[in-house]
Amino acid sequence: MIILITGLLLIIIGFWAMLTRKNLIRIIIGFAVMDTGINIVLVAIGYVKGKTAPIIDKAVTMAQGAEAGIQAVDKVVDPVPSALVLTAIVIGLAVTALMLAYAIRMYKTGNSLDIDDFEEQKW
Amino acid sequence: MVNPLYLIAVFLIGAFLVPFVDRADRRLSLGVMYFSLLYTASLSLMRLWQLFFTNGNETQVFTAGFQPPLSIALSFGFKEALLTFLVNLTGFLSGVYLAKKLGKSGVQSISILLLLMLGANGLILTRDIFNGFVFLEILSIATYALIGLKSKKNALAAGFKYMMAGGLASALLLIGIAFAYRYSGTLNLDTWGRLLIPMTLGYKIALFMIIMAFVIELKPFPANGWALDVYQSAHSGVSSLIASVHTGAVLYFFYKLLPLMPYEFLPLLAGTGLVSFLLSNLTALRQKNAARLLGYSSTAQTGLLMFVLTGLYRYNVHPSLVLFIAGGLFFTNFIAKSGLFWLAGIIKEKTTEKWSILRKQPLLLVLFGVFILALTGLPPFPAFFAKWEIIQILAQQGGWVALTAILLGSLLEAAYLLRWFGLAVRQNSDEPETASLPYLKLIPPLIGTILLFALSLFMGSQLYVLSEFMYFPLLALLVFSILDCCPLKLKGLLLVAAIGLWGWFSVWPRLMGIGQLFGLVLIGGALVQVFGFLHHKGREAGLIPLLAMLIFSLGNLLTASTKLDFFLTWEFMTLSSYLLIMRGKSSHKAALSYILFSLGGAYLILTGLSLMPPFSPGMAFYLQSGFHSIGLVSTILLGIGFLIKTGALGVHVWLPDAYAEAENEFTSVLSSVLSKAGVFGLLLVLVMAKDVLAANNLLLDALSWLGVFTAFFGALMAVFQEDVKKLLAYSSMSQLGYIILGFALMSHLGWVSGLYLTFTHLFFKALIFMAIAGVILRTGTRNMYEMGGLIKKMPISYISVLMGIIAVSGVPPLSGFGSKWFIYTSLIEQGHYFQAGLAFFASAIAFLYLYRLIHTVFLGQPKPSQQNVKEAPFWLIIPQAIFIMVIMGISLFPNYITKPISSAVSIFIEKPDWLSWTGYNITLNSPVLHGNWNGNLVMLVTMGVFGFPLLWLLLINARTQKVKQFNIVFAAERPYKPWTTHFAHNMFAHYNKALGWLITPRITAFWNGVTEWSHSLAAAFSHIYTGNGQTYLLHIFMYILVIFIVGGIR
Amino acid sequence: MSYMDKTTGIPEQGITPPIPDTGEMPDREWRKDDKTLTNAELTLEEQDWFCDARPTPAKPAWGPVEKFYNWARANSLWILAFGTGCGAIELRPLVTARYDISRLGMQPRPTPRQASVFMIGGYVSIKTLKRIVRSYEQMQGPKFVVAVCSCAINGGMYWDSYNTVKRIDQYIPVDVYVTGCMPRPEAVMAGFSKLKELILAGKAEGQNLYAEKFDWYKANQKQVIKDWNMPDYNW
Amino acid sequence: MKELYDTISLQFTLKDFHQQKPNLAFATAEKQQLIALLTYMRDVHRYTHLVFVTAVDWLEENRFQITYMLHNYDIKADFGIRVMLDRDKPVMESIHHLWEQGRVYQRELHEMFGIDFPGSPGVNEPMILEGWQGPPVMRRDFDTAKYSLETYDHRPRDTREPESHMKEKLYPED
Amino acid sequence: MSLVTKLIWTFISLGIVTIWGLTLTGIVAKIFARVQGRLGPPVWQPFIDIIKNNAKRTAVSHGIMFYLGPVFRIAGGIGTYMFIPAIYGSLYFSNFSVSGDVFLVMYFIFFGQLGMALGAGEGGHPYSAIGVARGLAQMTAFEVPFALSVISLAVQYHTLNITEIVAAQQGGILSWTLFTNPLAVIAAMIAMLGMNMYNPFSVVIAPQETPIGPPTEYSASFLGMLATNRGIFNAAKMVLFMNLYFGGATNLVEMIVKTFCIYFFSVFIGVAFPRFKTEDAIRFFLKVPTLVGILAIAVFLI
Repeated sequence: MIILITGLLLIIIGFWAMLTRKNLIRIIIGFAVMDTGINIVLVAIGYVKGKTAPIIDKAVTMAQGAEAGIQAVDKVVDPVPSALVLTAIVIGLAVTALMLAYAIRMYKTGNSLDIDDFEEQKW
Repeated sequence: MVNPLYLIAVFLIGAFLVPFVDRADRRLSLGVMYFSLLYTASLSLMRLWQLFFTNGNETQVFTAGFQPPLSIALSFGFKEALLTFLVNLTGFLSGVYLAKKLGKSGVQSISILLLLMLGANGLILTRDIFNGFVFLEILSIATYALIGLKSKKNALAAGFKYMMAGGLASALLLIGIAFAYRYSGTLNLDTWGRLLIPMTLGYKIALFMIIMAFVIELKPFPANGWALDVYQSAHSGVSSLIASVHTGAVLYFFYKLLPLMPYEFLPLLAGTGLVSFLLSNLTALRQKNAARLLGYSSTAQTGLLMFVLTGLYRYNVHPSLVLFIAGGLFFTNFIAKSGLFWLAGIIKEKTTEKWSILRKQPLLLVLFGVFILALTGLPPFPAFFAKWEIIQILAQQGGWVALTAILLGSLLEAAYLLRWFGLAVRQNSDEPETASLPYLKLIPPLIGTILLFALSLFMGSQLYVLSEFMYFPLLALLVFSILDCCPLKLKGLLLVAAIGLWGWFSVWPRLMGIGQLFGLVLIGGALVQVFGFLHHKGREAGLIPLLAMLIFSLGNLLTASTKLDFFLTWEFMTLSSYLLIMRGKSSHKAALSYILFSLGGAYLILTGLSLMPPFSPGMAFYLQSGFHSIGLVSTILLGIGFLIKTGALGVHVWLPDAYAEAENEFTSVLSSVLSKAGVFGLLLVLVMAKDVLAANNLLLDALSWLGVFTAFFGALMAVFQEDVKKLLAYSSMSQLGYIILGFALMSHLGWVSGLYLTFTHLFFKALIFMAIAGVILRTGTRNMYEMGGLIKKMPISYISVLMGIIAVSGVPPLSGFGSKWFIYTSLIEQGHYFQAGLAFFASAIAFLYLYRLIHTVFLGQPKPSQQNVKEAPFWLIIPQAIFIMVIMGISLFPNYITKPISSAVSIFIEKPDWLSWTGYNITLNSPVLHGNWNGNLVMLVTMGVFGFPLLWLLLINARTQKVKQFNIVFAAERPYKPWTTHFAHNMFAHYNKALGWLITPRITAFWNGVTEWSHSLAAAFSHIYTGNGQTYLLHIFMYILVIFIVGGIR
Repeated sequence: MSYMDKTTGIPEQGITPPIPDTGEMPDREWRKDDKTLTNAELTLEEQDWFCDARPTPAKPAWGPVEKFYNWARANSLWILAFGTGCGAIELRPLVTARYDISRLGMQPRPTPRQASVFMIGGYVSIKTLKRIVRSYEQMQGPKFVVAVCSCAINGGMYWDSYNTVKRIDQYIPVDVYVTGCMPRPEAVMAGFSKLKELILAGKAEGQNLYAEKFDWYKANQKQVIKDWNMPDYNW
Repeated sequence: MKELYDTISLQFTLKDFHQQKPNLAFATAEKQQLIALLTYMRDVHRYTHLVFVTAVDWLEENRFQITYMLHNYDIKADFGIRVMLDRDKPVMESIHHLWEQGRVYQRELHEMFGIDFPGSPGVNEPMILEGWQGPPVMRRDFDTAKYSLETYDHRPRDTREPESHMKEKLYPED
Repeated sequence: MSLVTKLIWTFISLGIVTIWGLTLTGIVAKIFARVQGRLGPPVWQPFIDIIKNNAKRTAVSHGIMFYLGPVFRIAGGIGTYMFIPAIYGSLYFSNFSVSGDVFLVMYFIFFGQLGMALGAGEGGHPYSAIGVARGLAQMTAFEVPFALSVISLAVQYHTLNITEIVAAQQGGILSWTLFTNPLAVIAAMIAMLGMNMYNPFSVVIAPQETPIGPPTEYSASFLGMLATNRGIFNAAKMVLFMNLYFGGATNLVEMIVKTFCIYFFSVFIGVAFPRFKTEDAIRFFLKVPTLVGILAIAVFLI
C-alpha cells in the first residue's frame, strides 16, 4: 500500500513538474519521475503479500496436470504486471531519450530551453 | 489463411535490415522499404480476397502457442484486412511521396517509417490491450521521431508538445490497464469482453482512464492544441501519415475497446465526439494556414467518427450499419485528408489565400476539388452515403441534438473547405506561374483519387443506388471530360444529341402529368440553352462535362424513385451548378454563398426526407398518381429547403450575387431552369403534405404571404440595381415569388397559374438573359449605365429583350398576361384579396426595372466606346429565336399550354366545373368570381389596332428625316458627352426617396451578422490554443477532469 | 495665345462684313454635295453623333389642301419664345387674361420640335445668335419667325456694340418684325395677326427660303460665330 | 480702419489710404507683397471673404489697377487693396489658392482686360465672349463703334429729323 | 353579327369616342381658361392642332422604336377602348369586350405607356427618360389604390367582367357602385387623378423643368398621333370608370354626360391644386388612398 501511495505521489510530483517548470530539461525530468511513479504503481498492483516471484524454481514446482498448474499459479504473484513494468520501463526510457534529443535540437534551433519560447504557433 | 504475424514481421525485419543494406546503397534501403510496404499491402489484399471468395471465417491467430489469456492474440478479419490494406497502401504512397526527403535525411528515417507502420499494423491487428499499448507507443515514438525529421524550430516545438501530451496519455493508459487488470485478470479483449465484471467505481475509473487515453490520442477539441501544431509544422508527408495512418489505427483500437466500456460511457464519448466535431469546425472558420486548417478538419472528422462509433448504439442500429457509416466517413477522411496534406506539400503555400496558383495546374485543381468535395460530403463520395444514413437514423429516432450538431458542423466544414476551394479557383489573381510539378509527388494523390472513386462505387452498391441516378450524371461527366479536348461546338452538339435522345426515349415515357410539364421545362429548357454556350471561341475546358452532369441530374430529379435517389440527384445538381457558377470571372464569393445556402437547404431536405416513411414507393411517383402524406415537421423542413433553392425572401441572399457572377449564359440556365427544380420540389412537398396543410391553414397563408413578399421585395430591389444581371436576378426572384404564391393557394386555378408562370418564366427569362449575355459579351460590362443605344447595333437582341419585358410585365397581348390573369383571378377566387393587391403593386413595380433595363441598355445615347459593337453571336441567337417563336406561339394559341396544365393539375386538385374553355376563351364562372380571357382574340385585336395607325403614319410621314443621337433639343445647347446625356445612372432616385427605406438590406445584414458572429466565435475559441505545451497539458488534464465530472461516473 | 499681342484695336483675324444678298450662292467647305454637309467644325468622333443631311425645300401640297392646311397652321400657332433681351417680358402678358392669345389657338411651347412660331425677343448677341440658329433649325416646318423690338431690327441701342448683330434677317429668315423699344403686347399681337395673314396667304415660306438660300445664310452665320462647334445644320 | 491700416503698414508697404465710409477703406499695396498681404488679411485680421476682384484701365498713366475687395464678417467691414500693374506687361499673381472663387474673377479680367494670371485654372478659357478673336474689349483703346461698323452690315436707315418728319407726315398742310 | 358588321360598328364607335375625347380635351382647356379668367381656345382647338401637326412638312425620327412609339401609344389607347363595352346592352357598342375582363383592360393600359416610353427612350433625350421614370414611378403608386378598388368590386359583385359589373349596377342611381361601395369609388377616383396627370400629379409632363416630359422629341404627325390618342385614351378611361363605378351607360348621351362629369372631377381638382413632387405623389398614393382601398375590401370581409 505504501508503495502504491509512493507511486501515486511520484506521478503527481512528476506531473506537477511537467505542468509548472519552464525548463525543458526539468519537464523531461518531471516526465521521468512520473514514469517511475507509474512503474511503481504497476508493481504495487501486481504484488501480493506472501507470494513468491513468478519464476519457476523450487518454490514453484513444475507440476503436471491442470490441478497442479493452478496450484502453482496460486503460489506466485501475478507475473503480468511485472512483465508490463519491464515493457513500460523500456518504452519510458525510449520516450525520455527522444525527449532529451528533442531538447538538444530545440536548444540548437531556438537557442533556449524555456518552453515559453516555443509558442510561435497558436490559434 | 494469411498469418497476420507476417505483417508485423515484415516491418520488423525491414526496419532492422535497412541500416545494413543502406551501407551498400541508399536506393537499396528505399527498395526494402517499398517492398515491405507493398508486400504487406498485398498480404492484406490477399486476405480480403480470401475472406470474400474462400469464405474463410477463422480470423484469430495466437502467438506463442497458447490460448488467449496466456498469449497475445491477433485478429485478421475483414475489417482488419481492409484497414491494414489501406494503411499499408497509404504508407507506401507516403513513402513514394517522401522518397526524396527520405533519401536525403538518412537511413534512420526509413527505419522509423517502417516502425511507424509496424505500430499501426500491430495496433490494428492485436486483440491484447497491453500489446495495444506497446504498439501505440511504437507508433507514437516513431511519429515523434518522424516529426523531428524536420529540424525547424516550430516542428521541434510541436513534436515536444506532442510528446508531453502523448506521455500523459500513455501514463493514463498504463495506470488504467494496470488497475483494470486487477479487476479482470486478463488482458485479452475477447476474454475480457466475455467476463461479466461488476461495475465498481474503481473498475470504472480504470476503464475511464484507458478510454480517455485513446480519446486524447484522437485529439478531441479542445484538448488538441498539440496535434494542431504538429499538423501545421510537420512535413506534409508526415502530417498526412498522422492524419490517416496514426488516427486510423488509434481509432480502430478505440473501436475495439468499446465493448468493454460500461454503457454510461457511450453517450459521454459520443458527446465529446460531437463537441469536437462542431467546435473544431467552428474554430477552423478563422484559419488561414492550410495545414492547420486541415488539422482542424481532421480533428473534427475524428470527432464525428467517435460519435458514430459510440453514439449510434443508442438508436438500436445494426452494428454493420454503424460500420458502414463509420467506414464511409473514415475512408473519405482517410484518403481525402492525406491527399490534401500531400497537395499542401506540393503547393508549398502556407496560407489558403495563395492557393490560387492551383488554377494554373488543371490536374492539381481537379485532385484538390475531388478531395475537398469528398470531405464536404457531396456525392458520389462515401461520406455522402454515411451522412445520409446517419441523418436517417437520427431523424427517425429523434436524435435532434446530434442531428443539429452534425448538420451544423458539416455546414461549417463545408464553409471553410469550399471557401478554400474558391480561393484556389478564383480567376482574379495574378500569381506567377509555378515551377514544374514534381510528378513523383503527384502519384499518391492520384491513386488516392482513384481509390476514392472505387470506394464510392462500392458504398453506392451497398445502398443499391448504383442505378442510372448515380451513374448517368457521373458517366456524363466522365465521357464529356474525356471528350473535353474536342472543339466546343462538337461537344455541345453531342451533348444536345445525347440529352435529346435520353430525354425523349428514356425520361419522357416515364413521366406523366405535371412531371411531363417539368420535364419540358427542366430538360427542354436547358437543352435549348445549351446552344447559347457554344459561341465561345476556346475549348472552355470543363464547361460541357459539368453542364452534362447538371442536365442529367435535372432529368433524374423527375424520375427519381426513392428518397436516396432523389437526394443524390439533388446533390449532384447542387454540385454541378456550384462548379458551373465557379467558372465565372470573380465568382468565388458568390459561389460560396450559393453552395452554403444550397447545402443548408439540402440538409433541411435531407432531414425532411429522413422523416418521411422509410418504405416509400418513390418520390416522383407522387406527382403522377396519388397522394402520400408526410408529417408537419417534414413538410416544414422540406418546404424551407426547396424555398432556399427558389430564393424566397429571407433566404434570397445568395441569389443576386450568384446570378450576377456566374457566366452569362449559365445565369440564364440558373434563372430559367435551375430555380424550377426548387419549384418542382416545392410542388412535391405540397402534393405530399396535403393532409398536413389541410389541418394547418396557417402554413399555406404563411407561404402565400412569403410568395407575395418575395415578389414585392424582389421587384423593389430590382428597381435600384445598376448591374444588369443583378437586376434580372432580383426580377427572377420576384417572378418565383408569384409562382410560390400560385402554388400556395392549393386550388386548381392557383396551381394552373403557378405552372403557367413556371413555363412562361422559363421562356421569357431565358430569352432576356440570353440576349443580355450577348450584350455583356459584346460590351464587356455589366453596368447598365455604361451601355446605351445598342438597338442600332444589336437589333435582334433588342427584339428579344422587348418581347421578354412585354411578357415579364404581363402586358397583353403576349403570354405574360395569362400568368397575371390566372394569378389574380385565383387569388381573388380564393379570397386572398390583400395578397392580390400587393401582387398587383409588385407587378406595377416590375415596369420600373424593365423599362430601366431596356432603356439604359438599348435606348438612349450610344456610347463612343461601343461604336464597333456587333450583333450577338449566332449561337446566342438560336435559343432566343426559339424562345421568341414559342412565346409568339403560346400568345396566339394559349390553349396549347393552358389546357395541358389544367388537365395535369386536375390529377391532384380536381378541375372545378366553373372553369371552362370555349375555343380560346377561358371562362371562369365560379360562384364567387366571374371572369374570362381570350388570348387569341386579344392578340388579333392588338395586331389590328397596331396595324392601322402604323399604316397611317407611313402614309403621312413621307418626309421624315432620320437623325442621329445628338440631334436632340437640348435647351438651345448641344450635348457634349453621350455618357452624361444618357439618363441611366440612379434612374429611380425619386422612387428611392419614397420607398427606398423598405429595402434597407436587413436580411443581408442578418446573414452577414451570422457570418460575422460565427467568425468571432471561432476567433474566441481559437484563442484557447496558446501555443504553450504546458497549457495544452493542462487542457488535457482539465478536459479529462471535466468529462469525468460531467459524466458523473459513480 | 494671350491677348497681349492684340492690344491694338485692329482684329488679327478680321471679320469680313456679310456677303450681300445677290442671289449668288457662295461655295463653301461645309458643302460636301447636294445632300450632305461636312460638319467640318466637329471632331471626327462628334461627326458620328450628328446628322449631316442638308435641308431641302418642301413643296406645298395641292392648292385647296394647302389652303386648308394653312388655315389650320394659322389657327394653331405654337410659340417658341426666345427671350434674348427685354422683349422677352412681353410674351408673359400675352398669355394672361388681359390679352389671352390662347383664344386665337396660340400657346407657348417648351420645345422647338413642337413649336411653329419662333419669337425672338430682343437684341441678338453673337453668343445668342448661335442658340437662335440652333433652335430655329430644330423646329419642324413650316416655321415662322417673329422678331420683336428695334434691337432685333437694326441693333437698336446696341448699334455700336462689338458683339450684337444688327440684322437678324441676314442669319435666319424673318417673317414679321415688330418695332418698338419695347413694343407693347398689343403691338406683338398685331405682329401675330400680320403673321396669320401671311400664312393664310401662303406667303410665310421662310423655311423654304432658308433651305434655298442655305449656303448664303450659313456663310453669314459662320462669319460672325467664330466658335461654331456644332453641326452645319442642327436637325 | 485707420488703425488697421497702421497695423498692416508695420509689415507691408502701403500707401494712399482712403476711408470712403466708416466701414469701407482702400489702400494701395506693392505688387510683390500682395499675396502675403492678402493671406495676412485673411488669416490674421479675419477678412475671410473675397468680395470681388476688378480692374481699372488707367490709359493715360499706362497702367492697370486691380482692386481686391475683402470683407470681414465679424465687424462687417470691407477693405479694398489696390495694386498697380504695368499696362504694357499686365501680369499678376493668381490668388485662386487663397479663394477658390478668385479664378472666376481672374478669368473675367483676362478676357476683358487681357491681364494674365499665370497658373489660375482655366484662365485662358472664354467666359462671356464665345470665340472672340478681337482685342480685350474693356480696354479703353478699343473703339467698339468703329469695330461694329467695320464688322456688321448695318441696316440702311432713313435718317430723318423726327419732328419735321412727323409734322410732314401728320400735318402736311401746315 | 358578322365580322364585317362588327368591324364597321367598331369603327363608328371608335370615331365617336375619338371625337368626344378630343372635344372633352377642348372643353377642359376652355374650363381651365375660364377659371383663370381668360376666354380660352375654342373647344375645337384640339382638332385644329391635330390637323396642323399632321400638316407639318418635315419631321425627325431617331429610329424605328421612336417611329413606333406613337403607334404603340395609340394602339394602347384604341385597344383599351376596344376591350371595354362602351354602352351597356348595346350590341354595337360592346366592341371586343368579350376578349377579357377588367384585368385585361388594366394591363392593356400599360401597353401604350410601355411602347411610348420605349419610343421616347430611343429619342435619346434625357428629359424623355426622366419623364418616363417619373411617370412609371407615379403609375406604380396610383395603381395600388386602383387595383384595391377593383378587387373590392370583384368581392362585391363576384365578377371581373365589366358587362356584368355594369349589369349589377342597373336599377336606379342608388345601385351604382358610387353608393353601394363608396370607399372603393373614393380610392379609384383619387387614383384617377394620377392617371389623368392633371395637377397635383402633373410632374411627369412638367413643361417647365422637363419640356413636356416623354414626348419632348416628338414632332409633327407623331405629335398629332399622340394628341389623338390623348383624346381616345382619356375617353376610354372615363368609360371604364363609368362602367365600374357609375352604373355604365345605356345610351350615347348618358355616356357623354357621365364621362364628362367624371373627367370634370379631375379637372376640378387640377385647377385648384399645385403640383406634387414625384416622391411626394408616391407617398400620397400609398397612404390615404391605399388605406381607403384596403378598407373597401375589408368591409366585405367583416
